[in-house]
Amino acid sequence: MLKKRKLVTIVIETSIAHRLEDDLLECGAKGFTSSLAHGAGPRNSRSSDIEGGNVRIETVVSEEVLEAILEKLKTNYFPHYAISCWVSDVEVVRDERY
Amino acid sequence: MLKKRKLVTIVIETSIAHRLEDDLLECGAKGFTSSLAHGAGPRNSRSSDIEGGNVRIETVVSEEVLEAILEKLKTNYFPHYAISCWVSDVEVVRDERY
Amino acid sequence: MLKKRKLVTIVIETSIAHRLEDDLLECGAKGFTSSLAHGAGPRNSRSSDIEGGNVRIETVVSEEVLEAILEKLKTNYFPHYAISCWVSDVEVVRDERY
Amino acid sequence: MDGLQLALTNLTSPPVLAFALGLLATALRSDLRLPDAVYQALSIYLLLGIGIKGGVALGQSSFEELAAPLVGTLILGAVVPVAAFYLLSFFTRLDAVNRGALAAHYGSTSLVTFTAGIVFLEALQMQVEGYVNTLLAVLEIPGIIIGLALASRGINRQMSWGESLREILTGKSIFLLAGGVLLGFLTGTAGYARIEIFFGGLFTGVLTLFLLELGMVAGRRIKDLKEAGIGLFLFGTTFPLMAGALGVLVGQITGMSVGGSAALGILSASASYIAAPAAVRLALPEASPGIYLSASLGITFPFNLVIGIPTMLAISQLLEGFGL
Amino acid sequence: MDGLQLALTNLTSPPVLAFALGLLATALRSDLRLPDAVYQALSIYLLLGIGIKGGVALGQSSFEELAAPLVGTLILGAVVPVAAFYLLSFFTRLDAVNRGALAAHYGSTSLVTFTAGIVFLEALQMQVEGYVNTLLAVLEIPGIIIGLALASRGINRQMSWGESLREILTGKSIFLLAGGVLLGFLTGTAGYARIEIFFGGLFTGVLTLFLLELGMVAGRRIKDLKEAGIGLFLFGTTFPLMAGALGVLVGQITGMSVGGSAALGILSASASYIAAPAAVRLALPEASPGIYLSASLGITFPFNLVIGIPTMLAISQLLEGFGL
Amino acid sequence: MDGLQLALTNLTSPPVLAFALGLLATALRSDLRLPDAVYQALSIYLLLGIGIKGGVALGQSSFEELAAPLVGTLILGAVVPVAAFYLLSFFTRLDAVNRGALAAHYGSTSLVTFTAGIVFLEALQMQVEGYVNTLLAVLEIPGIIIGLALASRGINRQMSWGESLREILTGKSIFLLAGGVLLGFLTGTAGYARIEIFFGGLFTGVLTLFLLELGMVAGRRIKDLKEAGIGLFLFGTTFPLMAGALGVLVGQITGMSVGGSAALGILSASASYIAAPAAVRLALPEASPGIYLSASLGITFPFNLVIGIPTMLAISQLLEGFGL
Ligand SMILES: Nc1ncnc2c1ncn2[C@@H]1O[C@H](COP(=O)(O)O)[C@@H](O)[C@H]1O
Ligand SMILES: Nc1ncnc2c1ncn2[C@@H]1O[C@H](COP(=O)(O)O)[C@@H](O)[C@H]1O
Ligand SMILES: Nc1ncnc2c1ncn2[C@@H]1O[C@H](COP(=O)(O)O)[C@@H](O)[C@H]1O
Ligand code: NA
Ligand code: NA
Ligand code: NA
Repeated sequence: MLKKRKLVTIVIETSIAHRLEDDLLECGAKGFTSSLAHGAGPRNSRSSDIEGGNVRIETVVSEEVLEAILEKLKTNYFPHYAISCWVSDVEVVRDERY
Repeated sequence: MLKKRKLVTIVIETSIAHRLEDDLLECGAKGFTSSLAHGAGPRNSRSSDIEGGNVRIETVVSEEVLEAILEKLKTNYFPHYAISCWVSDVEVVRDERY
Repeated sequence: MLKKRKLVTIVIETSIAHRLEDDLLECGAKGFTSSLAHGAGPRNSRSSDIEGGNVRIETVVSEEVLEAILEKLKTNYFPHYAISCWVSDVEVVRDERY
Repeated sequence: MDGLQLALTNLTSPPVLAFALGLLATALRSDLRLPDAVYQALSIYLLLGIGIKGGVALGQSSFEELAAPLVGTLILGAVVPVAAFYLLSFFTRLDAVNRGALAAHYGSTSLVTFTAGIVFLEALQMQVEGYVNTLLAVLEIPGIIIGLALASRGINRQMSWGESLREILTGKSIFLLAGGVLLGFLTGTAGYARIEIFFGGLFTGVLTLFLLELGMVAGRRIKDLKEAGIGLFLFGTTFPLMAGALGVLVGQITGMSVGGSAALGILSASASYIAAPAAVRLALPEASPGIYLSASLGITFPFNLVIGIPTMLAISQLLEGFGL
Repeated sequence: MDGLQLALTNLTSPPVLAFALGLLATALRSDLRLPDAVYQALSIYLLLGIGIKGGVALGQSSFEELAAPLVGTLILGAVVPVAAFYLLSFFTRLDAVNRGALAAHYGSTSLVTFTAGIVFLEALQMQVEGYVNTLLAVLEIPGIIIGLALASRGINRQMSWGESLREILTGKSIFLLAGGVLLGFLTGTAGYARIEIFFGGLFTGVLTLFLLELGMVAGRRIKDLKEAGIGLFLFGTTFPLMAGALGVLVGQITGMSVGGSAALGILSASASYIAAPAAVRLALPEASPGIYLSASLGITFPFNLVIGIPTMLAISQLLEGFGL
Repeated sequence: MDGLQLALTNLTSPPVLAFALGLLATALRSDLRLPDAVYQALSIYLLLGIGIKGGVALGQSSFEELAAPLVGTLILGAVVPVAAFYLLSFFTRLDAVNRGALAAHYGSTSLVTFTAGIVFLEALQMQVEGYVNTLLAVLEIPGIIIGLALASRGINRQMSWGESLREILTGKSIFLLAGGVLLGFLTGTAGYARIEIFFGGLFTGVLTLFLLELGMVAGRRIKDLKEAGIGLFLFGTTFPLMAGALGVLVGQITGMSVGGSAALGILSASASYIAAPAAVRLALPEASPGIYLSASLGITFPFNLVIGIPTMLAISQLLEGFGL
C-alpha cells in the first residue's frame, strides 16, 4: 500500500534558496516544503547570516528525479554555496503525487 | 539498545493544523513537533497562503499508531486538504516515550 | 557514490538548545541545522513555552559520532530536560563533510 | 473633488500601492517573501487591533446612538449571504456547497478593505462614527454561519454543527476580533490611551506591510482566475455594488453620517478572505478554495479597492442629497 | 478612589485583560498561537527596552538620589531569596533543590508584573522615580544566584560554578537587561529621544500582545496547579505580600516617593518567569519546572496582577501616613 | 563642538551602541539570537521604509533642485566601483573575480551606515536635504552591476547576463528599495502622513534592534578578518575616505548643503552588506564571501561608524569654508 520514494533534504543559504526551489521543480520534483533554519557547518563561508540564516528545503521524489537533483546540485551548487544535503528512504500513501 | 519506530511527517495548510494535531494524539501518538513552513505542491488549492503558509508536523509512533494515523488521514484529510505525508524508519533510545 | 551516515534529530526546549549545539560539535559533529518548533510530549514539564517553544536540531554524523552523541544525551540531557530524539539512516554525496 | 480625483486619492494610499507592489513582485518572480511567522503576527495584530478599536468605540457610544445601526447591521448580515447564495445560481452553475462557501465570504467582511476605506474617507476629511469598528465585528460572524448553513444542504455527510461552531468561533480570526472588542470595551478610552500608539498609530503602516504580502499571494492566484469563468467574475464585481448599496442605505436609514454610511457600505460590499476561508476550510472542506479565494481575494478585493470604495461614498452622498 | 476602584483600574488595563483573554483562549481550545519567532522577538524587545529605560534613568539620577535606594535594593535582593528558601520549608515539604529554585524565582523580579504595576500607578497619576527601571535590573540577578547557591546544597553532583555563572549571566534575558542598561546609560536622554517612540511609546502595546500569549501558556499549565498542593498555593499568595511589604518599606526608608516605594514593593513581590526559569533550567536541571513555573506564573503572577499591585500602593500610602 | 565630542555623539547613538552590544554578545558566547524570521522582517522594513522616504522626498523636490545632485550621484556610482577595482590590485593580490565582488560592495551603499550618519547629523541639528534618501536608492544599483561586469572578465564560464540581471534587480533588497521609492513617490506627503509613525517614527528603534543582531553576525566573522590580510585592511579603511571625500565634493559642487554633502559622502564611503552580497552570491558564486563580507561588514562598517561619518562632516565643513 505504501510506496517507496526518496526524501531529499537540503539546507542552503537564504539568498540562493529561491533559485534552488525553482531548480528542484525543473528537475521534476512535484513539490517541496521550505522552512527557515540556521546552523553551522564545516565550510561556514557564506552570506547567509546577513540574509537571515538558511532555508531548509525538503522534497519527496522518485529515484529518477533524485538523480537529476543530485546532478544539478553537483554542478551548480556544491562547488560554490553553503549547502548541506542528505537523502533518505520514505514511504508515501498517494504515490501519484510524488 | 535502539528501538525501531516510525516517523510520520505531515505538511498541512495552517488552518487545519490544530485539528490535525489533536487527531494525532487521539490516534495514539504520544507527542508531536510542529514548525512553520511553506511550499508548493501538485494540488496547490488551498487557503493556506492567506493563513500564513503551512505547518510541518512530525510524530514518532509505533506501527499500530501509524496505521491509525494513516487511516484517519485517508478518510478525513487527503480528500479535502492541501496535505503531504511521508513515513520513514527511525530508531529511538527511550522507546517507552513513543 | 552516496555514502551512509546517521541523521540525528533532537527536539529540545529553547533554553538548553544553545548548550546542546555546543555539545554536538564537541562530540564530533561537523555541523548542525536548527529551527524553531513547538510541540507536545509525554513529559511536558519544562520551561520551554515561556522561552518561546522548542528548537529542532538536526545533525548528520558518522556511526562513531552518533555513539558519542547518544552517550552525552543519556548522561546530561534525557534525565532532566524536555527532549525528544530520533535517529535515521541517510545518504550523503560529499561524505568528507559529515 | 470630482470622481477621478476621488479614485486617485484612493489608489495612491500606501496600503493600496503596497498591494500593487506585491502583485508586481509575483509578476517579476522576485524572491521577496514575508516570513510566515511575521505574516501571521501581522494578521494577529490587525484583527486584535480593529477589535479593540471597535470595543472602545462601543463603550463610548450611547445605546440610542448604537441601537438602530446595530439592528440594521444584523439584518444586513442575514440578508447579504442569502442574497449571494441565490444570485449565484443566476450568475454561475456552481453547486450548493460552493455557493454556500461564497455566501459565507460575501456575507462576512474584509478588515483590509474596510481599513482602506477608512483611510480613504479620512483622507477626504470625512467624519466616520467610531462604532463602525464595532459594526465590522458584528458583521463578521453571521454571514459565515448562514453561508455554511446554506451549503450544508448540498453535502451528503452529517455536519456536526456543535463541534464546527466551536471550531469556527474559537478560530483565531474570530477569537481575536471578538476578544479585542471585549478588551477594548472593558479597558475604555483611559486604557486605550496607553496602547493607542501601538494599535492605532501603527495600524496603517502594518496594513501596508501586510498588503505587500497579500499582493504576492493574490498574484500567485491570478492563474486560478482564468478557471473561475466569466460568471464568477460578473458576480464578484456586481454583487459588491448591490450589497454595498444596501449597506449604505441601512446606514442612512439608521441615522448614520455620510461617512459612516459609506463605511457600512464598504463593509457590506467587502468579501472576507481571512476569517471566512479559515472557517469554510474547517467546516466545509468540499468547497473549492480555488473558487472562493479567487472570487474574494482575486476579483472583489481589488475591485473594491479601485471602484467599490469611492462608489460607496458617492452613493452615500447621493442618498444624503435625497434627504434620507 | 477607594479600594475597589483601584482594583478595577488595575484589572482593566490592556495588558491584564490580554492575559485573561489568553487564559480564555486556552479554555476554549482556540487555535490562536503567536508564532514562536514573534514571541521570542517580543520578549527581546521588552527586556532590552526596560533595560534601556533603566540605563537612561540611571544617567539622569544624581549619586545622592540613587545611593540609598540602590543599597536598599541590593539588601532586598539578598534577603528575599533567603527568606523564601526557609519559609518554604514551613509551607511545603519540598527538598532543598526545589526550594532553592523557588527562592531564585521569588528573589528575582518579573518585568511584566512590574510594568503592569507602572501602568497602574501612572493611570492614577502617581509619580514614580525613573530609576525604578534601574532597580529592576539590579534586583533581577542576585536573587537567582543566591537561590542557586542555596539549592546547590541539595544536589549530589559537583556544580561547576564558573561555567554556570557564565551561562546565566550571558543568558539572553540577563544579557539584554544589563546590555540595555549600558546602552541607555551611554546614549543618555539625547540618544533615547531618537528611539523613544519605539522602545517607549510601543511598550504597553507590545506587552499586551506578549501577555495574550503568556495567558495561553499559563492556561496550559493550570492542570499542573492541582498537583502543586495547598502549601505552594499559600506560599505563592502570602510570600509576595511579605516580600512586597518589605520592598515598600525599603523604598520609604531610602527616601523614595509613595509611587516609587510602591513600585519597589511590586518588584519585590513579583516572581520571575523569564530570566529565572532559563537560569534554573541551565544550572539546576534537578528542580522541577512544574513546581516553580506553576508557582511563579500560575499562582503569584495573577495574584499580583489582581491583588498584589494595588496592595503595594495601599501599604505605601499607609507608611507615608506614618511619616516614614 | 570639537572633533572628540563629534565622535562621541556618533559613538553613543543607540544603533552604534547596539552594534557594539552585539559584538559583545558574541564575545561572551551569549545564547542571544534574533529569530531568523524577525531578522528578515526587520530588514524588509528598513529597506522598504528608506525607499518610501526617498520616494516621498523625490516627489517634493523640484527638478532644478534635484537634477545636478542626481547626475552627480550617477557619476559617483560609476566612478567609485571602477576606482575600487583598480586600487584593489594595488592594495591586494586578489584576482579579478574577488576585486569585482569588492567593487560591487564599495560601489553600492550601506543603508545602515547611512542611517547612522543621518542620526549623527540630526543630533548636531544639521539640515539634510530630504532627497538624499532618493540618492541612496539611486546609488545602490549601478555599483553592483559595474562591479559584476568588471568581475566577469575573470571568470571562465559564460555569464548569462539576462537572467542574472533579472535575479539581481528583482532580488528582495533592490525590489524593496526601488518599490519603496515608487510607493513613496506615488503616495506623496499626504499618503506618507498616514504611515509616518510606522516607517518614520520607529525607524531608529528598529535599526537599533537590527544592529544588535548584525553586531553578533559581525562578531562571528571576526576570525575571518585575520585571514583577510593587511592589504584588505588598508583598503577597507582608506578607500572609504577617498570615495567619501569624492562624494562630499560631488555634493558641494552640485549645490547641496553642508549636511547634505556630508550625507552623500557617507553614502559614497559606505560599503553595502545587504543588497550587494545577495547579488554577488547569485551572479558571482566564485567570489569568496569571506573576503567581501569581512571587508564591508567587518572592516569598513565599524570604521565608518567610528571615523568615516564624522570625517565626512569635517570634510564637508572644510569644503564649505573654501566657498565651494
Ligand atoms: N553535519 C551537518 N548536519 C546538519 N546540518 C549541517 C551539517 N553540516 C552543515 N549543515 C548545514 O548546512 C549549512 C551550510 O554548511 P556549510 O556549507 O558547511 O557552511 C550549515 O549552516 C548547516 O545549517
Ligand atoms: N513532493 C513534495 N515534497 C515535499 N513537500 C511537498 C511535496 N508535495 C507537496 N508538498 C508540501 O505539501 C503542501 C501541500 O501540497 P498540495 O496539496 O499539493 O498543495 C505543499 O505546500 C508543500 O509544502
Ligand atoms: N512522539 C513524538 N514525536 C515527535 N515529537 C515529539 C514526540 N514526543 C515529544 N516530542 C517533542 O519533544 C518535546 C519534548 O517532549 P517532552 O519531554 O515529552 O515534553 C515536545 O515538545 C515535542 O516537540
Ligand atoms: Na460583505
Ligand atoms: Na521578587
Ligand atoms: Na559606497
